[in-house]
Amino acid sequence: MTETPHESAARADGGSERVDSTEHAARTPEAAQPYRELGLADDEYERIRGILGRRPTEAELAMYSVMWSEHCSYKSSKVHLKYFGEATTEQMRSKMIAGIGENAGVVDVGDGWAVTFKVESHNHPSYVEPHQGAATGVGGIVRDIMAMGARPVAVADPLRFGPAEATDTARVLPGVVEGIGGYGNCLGLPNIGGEVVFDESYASNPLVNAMCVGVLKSDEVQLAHASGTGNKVILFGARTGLDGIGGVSVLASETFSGDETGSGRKKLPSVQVGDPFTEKVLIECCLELYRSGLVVGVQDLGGAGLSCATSELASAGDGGMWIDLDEVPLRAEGMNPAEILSSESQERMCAIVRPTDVEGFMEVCRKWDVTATVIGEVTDGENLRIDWRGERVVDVPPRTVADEGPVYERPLQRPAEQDLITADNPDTLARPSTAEELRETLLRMAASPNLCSRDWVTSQYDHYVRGNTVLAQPSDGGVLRIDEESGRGIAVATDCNARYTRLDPYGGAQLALAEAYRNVAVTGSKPVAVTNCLNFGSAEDPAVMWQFQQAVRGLADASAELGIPVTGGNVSFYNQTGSSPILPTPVVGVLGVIDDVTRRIPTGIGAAPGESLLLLGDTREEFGGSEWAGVTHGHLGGTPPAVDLAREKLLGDILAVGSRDGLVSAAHDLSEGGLAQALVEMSLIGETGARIVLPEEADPFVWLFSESAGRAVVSVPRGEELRFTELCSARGLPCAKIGVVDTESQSLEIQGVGDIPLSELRSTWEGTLPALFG
Amino acid sequence: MARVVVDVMPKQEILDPQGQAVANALPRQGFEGISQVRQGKRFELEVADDVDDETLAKIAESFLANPVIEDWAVRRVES
Amino acid sequence: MARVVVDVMPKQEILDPQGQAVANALPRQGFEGISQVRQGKRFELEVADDVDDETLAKIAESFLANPVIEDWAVRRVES
Amino acid sequence: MSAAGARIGVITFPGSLDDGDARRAVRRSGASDVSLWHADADLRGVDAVIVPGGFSYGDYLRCGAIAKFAPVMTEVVRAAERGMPVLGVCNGFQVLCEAGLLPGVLTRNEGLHYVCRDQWLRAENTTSTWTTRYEPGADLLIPVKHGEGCYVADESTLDEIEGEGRVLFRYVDGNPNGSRRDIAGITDARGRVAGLMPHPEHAIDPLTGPTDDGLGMFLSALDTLVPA
Ligand SMILES: Nc1ncnc2c1ncn2[C@@H]1O[C@H](COP(=O)(O)OP(=O)(O)O)[C@@H](O)[C@H]1O
Ligand SMILES: [Mg+2]
Repeated sequence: MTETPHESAARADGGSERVDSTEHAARTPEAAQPYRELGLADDEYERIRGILGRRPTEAELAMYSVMWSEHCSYKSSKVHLKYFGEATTEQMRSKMIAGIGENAGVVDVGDGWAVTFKVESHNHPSYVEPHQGAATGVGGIVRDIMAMGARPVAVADPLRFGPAEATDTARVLPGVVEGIGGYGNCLGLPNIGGEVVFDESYASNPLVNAMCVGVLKSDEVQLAHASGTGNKVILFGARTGLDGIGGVSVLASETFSGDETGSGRKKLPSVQVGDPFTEKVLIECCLELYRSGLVVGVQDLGGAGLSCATSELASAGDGGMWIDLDEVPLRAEGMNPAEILSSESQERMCAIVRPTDVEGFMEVCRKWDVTATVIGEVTDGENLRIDWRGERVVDVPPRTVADEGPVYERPLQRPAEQDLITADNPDTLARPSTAEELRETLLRMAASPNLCSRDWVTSQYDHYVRGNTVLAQPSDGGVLRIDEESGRGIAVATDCNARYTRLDPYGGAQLALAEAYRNVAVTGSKPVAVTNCLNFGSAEDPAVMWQFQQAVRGLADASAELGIPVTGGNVSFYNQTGSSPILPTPVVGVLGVIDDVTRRIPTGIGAAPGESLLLLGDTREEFGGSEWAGVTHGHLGGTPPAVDLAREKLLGDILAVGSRDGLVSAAHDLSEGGLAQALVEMSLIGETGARIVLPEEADPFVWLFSESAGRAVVSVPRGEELRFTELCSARGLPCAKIGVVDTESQSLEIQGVGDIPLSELRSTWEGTLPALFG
Repeated sequence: MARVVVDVMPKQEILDPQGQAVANALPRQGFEGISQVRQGKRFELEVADDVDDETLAKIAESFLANPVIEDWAVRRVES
Repeated sequence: MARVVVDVMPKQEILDPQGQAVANALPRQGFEGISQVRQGKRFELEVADDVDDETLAKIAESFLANPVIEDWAVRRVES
Repeated sequence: MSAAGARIGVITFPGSLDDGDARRAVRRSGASDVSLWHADADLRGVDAVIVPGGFSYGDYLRCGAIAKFAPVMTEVVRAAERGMPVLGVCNGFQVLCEAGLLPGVLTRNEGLHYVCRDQWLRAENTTSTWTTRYEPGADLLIPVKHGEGCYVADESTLDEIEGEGRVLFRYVDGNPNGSRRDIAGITDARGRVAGLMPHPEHAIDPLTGPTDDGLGMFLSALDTLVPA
């Protein structure tokens, strides 16, 4: 009998199926396989055949195809990401316990404590099903943090949406916020920061990035490796179902014909539904397992499910691994090996456990009512071998799946239009000049979707749970206490102004880092490490690849100059609508440390009457990519503000001293919207008025709305002003008194602009999102 | 005026944590013999007579349910 | 095995903000003629044949619904 | 008995979230905290019980609907009948209502969104076990954080609660969830079992909460448990 493609792809049905075993595959070399539909290129498929010396089985094909996908293999980004490592000096590495390559970076933060943090994207699922897409995004990043041995202690959510007024944004945004809140709140993780940005380019491609921060003792780091022959592989958490199988379901179609008309289970949903309760229990269960020393290695199940977990554990280990797929607890009937291996069902983890500890492991799982099953063991062979119904369906060198995937040096090209964009600078745009015009501009900007209050979003997130949140939204950075005895704490902030990155991907990425650094610094914390989530368009678009390469270089160079390492990150390509890519959006997260959280600096003014407001840094005429140009002229062109990392560092140092010595009672960095926006926020957050005086030589418009980097406004107690200004001048940081806090007045009074009652400012700033989203 | 019921249920292959929670809790309360529970939503609409079935289907498909993860059914009932 | 459906709806006199939100949103999406919407829950249970109606009523009354605010109805359906 | 001699139990269900915070608040007030596990029908000899916030068992069906069947809750109901002070915060309030220790039910917030914010409350009943430290009419600032905190009961029940002075706290300066008559917390007829949606355990230190206005609830209970 000759094999037809249809027969060779036969699926499990009603028990009368034939298994596509390795033996069967060896006997049927010519069977056609739908590798292209699974996203593999011709030469990639040939390489797999070369590695195995035969055609892959269906299960192997499923494994290679997901593991060699862009998302899992970083095949287009690898050659560029290397640069992060090259830019990291030994000095920067000294506090790094785990870095790029692990599930998440781990940083020593002193007193025996370590912190792990990471951002991941869940962009596409969140467009299809905003609530569940966003929820499972949070779930996934939390498991990454758990896999490092840490207790997750906080989340943050950098978000990007299409225009605020668009009907589709009214569908996507509320669902995303509900999903993030629903999942994070139910896990008991305070949400301590994030971003909400609107731009046309995200209209059919919102960005839902989720960050998680975890804390552990520095000697408690868990690693994802399978070592010790005879050790058991235990899958625990939720059962494995048919959701999140997406593309692999083409393998399930008996009548697969290479087009979209096949029947069977072809249209399995690629979206998963999250179960935060199961994840919460899984967190507690994992922590108890770690505490009891019952785990040799551990890995979360995320993208690519068991394929990823088993191959990565085995690849990082010192032997092989054998898995019996019949042992995997399933939620659906009739799942075939490819489906079981590819399922992205949520809330699952995989552990390597010594045989003598299996009973203890199960005991802890029973206590938490967590399903746990021994599905295989570590072997002394080389290969990852997987059996199903007594037949071998996978027999592969795990490294070829997990680590030795294809690597591409994609063509990159600075697009010619880049020069046109640079030339189109904002100098000729009409500017406000009279007091009325300035006042109107200030209010219009405060109400604009990108600058208005985020309270509609953040009030849906619990930021109190666990009782250690010292600062959260709307302050620049979130600050958490990690040790109740010593008061030691950490700070995090995420930032990216993608308008800047569009104008100059190198400088824009540096500005993103500079802003996140500054946001951590204004809380009084010392920045110590960087993570990122690099959201870009198609990797096959040379202009996009150029943006990507520039952004990576910019970020790596800047972190070297600031002396803080990039400890990890995430890449998301193919964010585009048709052939239009999103604005290049390298979201940067910075982690900081504060020795004593009682010294944290809040954003709002009003601690004491009569305090001085000082502007730190230099204000230049810089409007390229500014919010002012965007809001009032719909303009994006020119060059972004200049980068001065030495200045950022100096500013950070001064703020740290200010916090330590009690010289600063409030601080806010200047970013989008410039000084005007910062003053609006400091007054409203502190529920206190202020009187601002323009420097004599200043152009009021430039002074109020320019977005020069490296600046902050601080409020300084009366008795400390001299000490503080002397500190600044000794260190060479420009520092100018711009006004006073007025605890009596309920208005923001700006010379040359007028007197704006806080009530008016408040309704302007707070009204926008509720009016749009209900 | 007609009364219309729209049932929205999680798709069979999609995880249904709500239904699962109920199923797990029943035996603990002494109720045996219930092997599976799925939980969905039920909408009751008061609908003007000129609203046709096609419109109702569109409301269910595009608004009350997300067909990526949910199935729906519309029926007119006596009110 | 029988399939049992339990419908749980907010009592008529109880405010139903979810249903109301749907009712308010429909005209904005261009759907006219729907004057009232109430949103409740639908449970589908797979039940062993020896589970009697009384038991099902008890499950609905004591567990699936909170009778302070919700009405319920149980029915066996073809599966 | 010294204050530290008072032992206050805090229940942990799977899905409890503010249990650690409740225990911290108990310690801050000077009592000792005792962890109680949902599956144990055992109150470990405590003098009072707190049912904390969170999403017990996921709260997928209805808040508190599954937790009321936990073995530990059977003991709590029994102890409450004997007069043991019981406090339910947020999810704990929902559990106590479902368990029948307090009347009414908490439903989906009228605005349909989960709300986390600092909320002004007015202290009304200041004679219950959990509120003696407050001045009648005092304004307190305490966080709320919940999606289902809209207190609902039929009119006659509401009239009865009001008539007997059993409203502990009312929302002022904005009602976050549409609660009938702005009710934020109530007590049982004896003034020993209390439930509220706001989180006093998150207002024990201005470093981590808006105020320390919540500490009074724990100190009040101690006054009863440890007579001067
Ligand atoms: N999606 C979000 N989730 C949580 N917090 C957010 C979110 N978006 C914004 N925030 C918070 O709101 C505040 C203002 O945000 P933003 O204007 O982006 O800050 P900045 O300009 O200082 O980076 C910050 O505290 C930020 O962390
Ligand atoms: Mg900032």
